[in-house]
Amino acid sequence: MEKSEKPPLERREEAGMTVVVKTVTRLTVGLIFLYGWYIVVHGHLTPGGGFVGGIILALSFVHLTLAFGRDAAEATLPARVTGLVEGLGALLFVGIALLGFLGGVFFRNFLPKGEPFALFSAGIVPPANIAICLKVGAGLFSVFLALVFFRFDWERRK
Amino acid sequence: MTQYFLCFVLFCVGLYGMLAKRNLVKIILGLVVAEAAVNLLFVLVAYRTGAFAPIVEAGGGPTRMVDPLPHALVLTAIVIGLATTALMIAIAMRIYAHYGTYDIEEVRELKG
Amino acid sequence: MWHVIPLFIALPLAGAFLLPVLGRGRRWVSDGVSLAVTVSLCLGSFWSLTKLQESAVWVYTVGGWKPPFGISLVLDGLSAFMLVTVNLVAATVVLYALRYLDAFTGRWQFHCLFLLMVAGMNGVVLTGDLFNLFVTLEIAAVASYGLVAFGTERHELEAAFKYAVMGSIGSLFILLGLVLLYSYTSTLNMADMAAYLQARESGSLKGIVLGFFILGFGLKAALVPFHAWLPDAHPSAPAPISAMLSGVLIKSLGVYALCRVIFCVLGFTPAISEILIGLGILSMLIGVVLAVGQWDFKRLLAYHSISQVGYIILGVGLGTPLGLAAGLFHLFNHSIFKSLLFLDSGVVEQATGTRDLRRLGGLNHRLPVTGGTTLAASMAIAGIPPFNGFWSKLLVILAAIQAEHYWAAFWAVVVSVLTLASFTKVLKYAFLGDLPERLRNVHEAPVSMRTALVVLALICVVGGVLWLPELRSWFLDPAVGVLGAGPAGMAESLVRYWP
Amino acid sequence: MMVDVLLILMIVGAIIALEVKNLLSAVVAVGTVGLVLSLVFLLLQAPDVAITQLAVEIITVILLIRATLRLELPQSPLISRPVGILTGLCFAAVFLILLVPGLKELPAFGSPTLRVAQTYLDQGLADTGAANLVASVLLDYRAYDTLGEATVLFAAVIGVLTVLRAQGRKGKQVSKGAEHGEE
Repeated sequence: MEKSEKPPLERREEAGMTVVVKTVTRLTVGLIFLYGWYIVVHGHLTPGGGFVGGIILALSFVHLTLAFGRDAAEATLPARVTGLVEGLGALLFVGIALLGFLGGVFFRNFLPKGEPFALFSAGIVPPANIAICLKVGAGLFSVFLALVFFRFDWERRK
Repeated sequence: MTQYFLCFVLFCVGLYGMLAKRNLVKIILGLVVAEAAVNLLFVLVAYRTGAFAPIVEAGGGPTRMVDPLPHALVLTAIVIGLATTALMIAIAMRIYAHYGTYDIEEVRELKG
Repeated sequence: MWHVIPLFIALPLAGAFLLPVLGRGRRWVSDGVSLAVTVSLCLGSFWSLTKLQESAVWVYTVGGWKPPFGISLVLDGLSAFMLVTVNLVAATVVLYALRYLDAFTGRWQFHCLFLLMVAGMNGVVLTGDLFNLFVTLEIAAVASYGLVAFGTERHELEAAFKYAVMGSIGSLFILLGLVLLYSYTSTLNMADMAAYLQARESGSLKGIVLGFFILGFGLKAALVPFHAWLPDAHPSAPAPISAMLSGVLIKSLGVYALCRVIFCVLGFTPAISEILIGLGILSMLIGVVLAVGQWDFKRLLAYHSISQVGYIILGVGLGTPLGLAAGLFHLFNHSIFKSLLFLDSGVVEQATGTRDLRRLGGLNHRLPVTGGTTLAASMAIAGIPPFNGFWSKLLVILAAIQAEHYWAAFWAVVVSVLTLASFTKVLKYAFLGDLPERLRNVHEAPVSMRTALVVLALICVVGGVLWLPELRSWFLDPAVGVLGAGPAGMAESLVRYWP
Repeated sequence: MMVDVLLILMIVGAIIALEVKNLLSAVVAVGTVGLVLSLVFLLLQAPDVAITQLAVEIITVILLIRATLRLELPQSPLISRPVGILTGLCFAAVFLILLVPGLKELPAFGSPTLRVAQTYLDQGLADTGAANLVASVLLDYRAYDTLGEATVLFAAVIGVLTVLRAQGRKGKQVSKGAEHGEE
């Protein structure tokens, strides 16, 4: 995939927003990412789940990209990796569905249920949540990347 | 009854935005509003007076709960709405790249 | 046998999810996966037809939950019939698309979206749950929005946007009808809902829900008042996609879903019959009247799709056993010859670079196979005796006469004559006559594309045989039995289900 | 009562969003409609749906802002034809009047008939082990729905990548506005 030509040198260092935003982002991105994972992992105990967690994870990367510009985003999560993660998340979820055949029926909840309010309970619900989170997060981030870094002609000439 | 009626009014506003507006982005906004209205109708149907959220507490909390099924359906419908909206935004931006305008009438004339 | 039913959806989904991981750069991976999945689905659908002889309804509960609580996949006469139609056309279209895509970039994206569309259609056809019908319908619809805009040219993007807007409005109305039905019956399983609705006599709510569903599924099936998007979307899509759209997508998402909801859930009443017959006649007339004046080959075919769907809706709307059988028979025939016509137009467009009939001529000399298959398909759509289109149109007309709808039969004959006129124009301008100078070095399509064309053309020629008694009892009668039985037959699947 | 007030607020916000001329303020108005909707979901005891609506609203507004920001939009007033508004209004009026008798037959607001859902409430924890009953319905009772729905999002993502790729047909010059080639 050939790179779009680099913006001219004097525009380089102001890629992304001002220093104030960058320092604040350095503090908050980690928290948002952690919060996203909390929502996913506790999907079957508290409100939330694979979809919301995935979107929050995607938003943490969007936050990073808006603050530090495209190159920082490419460094942390290159476009090829998002495509791969999305495909893997999807395959994991279909895999869980097909593994249900072991338990006799398509999508059977074949894992042990565990005692009610523990973290590792409810059979296939947590792994399915994680699979969905990977897929939704990577998918939405690649949509964001494709849409935001879609240069109209006149923007390129500036 | 009035909540259902207001919800359908919101749906009509969204539908009006999709059919009568000429700007592509306004059509997408109409879609977002119409889908919000339908999702709201789902949750309105599920509401039960004096009931609580469908989460079972460890200490045996309240047992009169709201209907969980429409909530699961709304979660699905919301994400489907997001998917359609993202795709339409992508197409609209690509149309803007070709025609230089978001106005659907001009797009039709330029199409030739 | 039981595990085959969910594979109809799980297999194309797994194939589609595999492609972004493996198929990115490698051409043979995306071609191989796509061809393997569609051909195996086609064989599986024929095999499922044979299974129907053992027991009329196979209900597979996903996740092992009893029917009203979980989602159940129902394989009965109607869904097996639709499975065969969808997967047969899908397999031939993939065979055709392998070499057609040489002119396009993003090959793995095409195959990925194509497999998702097939998975969505199989999901719609097999599901026994109303909300699941909406979700799988959305899969097929969203995948087809992306495919219509596959060439990223100006007119394709504009057509794709209009198609997406009308498709979303259709889906919203289906969702509204679904909410009202859930609030009233408090269940989503079609069989449970049918039993509940039969027990209660509800006046205006059933009418409103029927109106929403006719609006929503009518938009998907491009019936006349809501057909505006089709003449733009189908011609601008790449040829294999417009073959799939006109051939099976508007039928499985629109006509099948409408029949399943009206006949099996809400119950068929004379009032509905009048509405459907009216819509059918309207679609037939307006579709063909607009088609006669067209000079763009694919746009002409798109208008004819609207008029042929009118035939199907007229046949099914009559409600009599002969009418149902004629409507479904025409649905199968139309999928075959309409997708063949669109594939031929793809060959013509790639060979000559234009779709305008006035600038074509004498292509029979340079494109013999394409010319021959187009002749077969044109004769079939126009209803010339030996071809399959003739039998199904004749049966629709006979059913209309038998049900005393003489005006409907009269308009059906008039539309058939106009269709014949329109297709003689196509043959005269495009294939017969002398070859203009600039088309001198036009070369025939590659072998794989020609085999796909010949396969569909053979079915067109031999299709009439499906009406013979023993073949009919094997292919059409189970489907007609499902529609005839209506809500009572559907409720029976609540009792017999697997695990 | 509170729900009705917020509903009217949403309707007003939606009308503003559609009628205001500047696209960016229209997008912001739709953002408020979505956030108030999230509040309404909270009032209707639906926390899962509220947090999902909030997150989806944020990402929708981000994408919409990208579509309207920094673009030279013609300042010509995009007023739609007055006759369009009139026909729209009377269609809406007819549609709503026809609807009222049907809505009366539905169970009253606040007292749903819980035939199927009652078993989800009673045996949800026992059957699936998940305390969050919505998650148990979403990922165990009706897991096939969620598979379908995750596929819809997957199809949309692949669709966006397809529509935005640089060159649709080989041999044609790079069509305008393309950013980076992708094969």
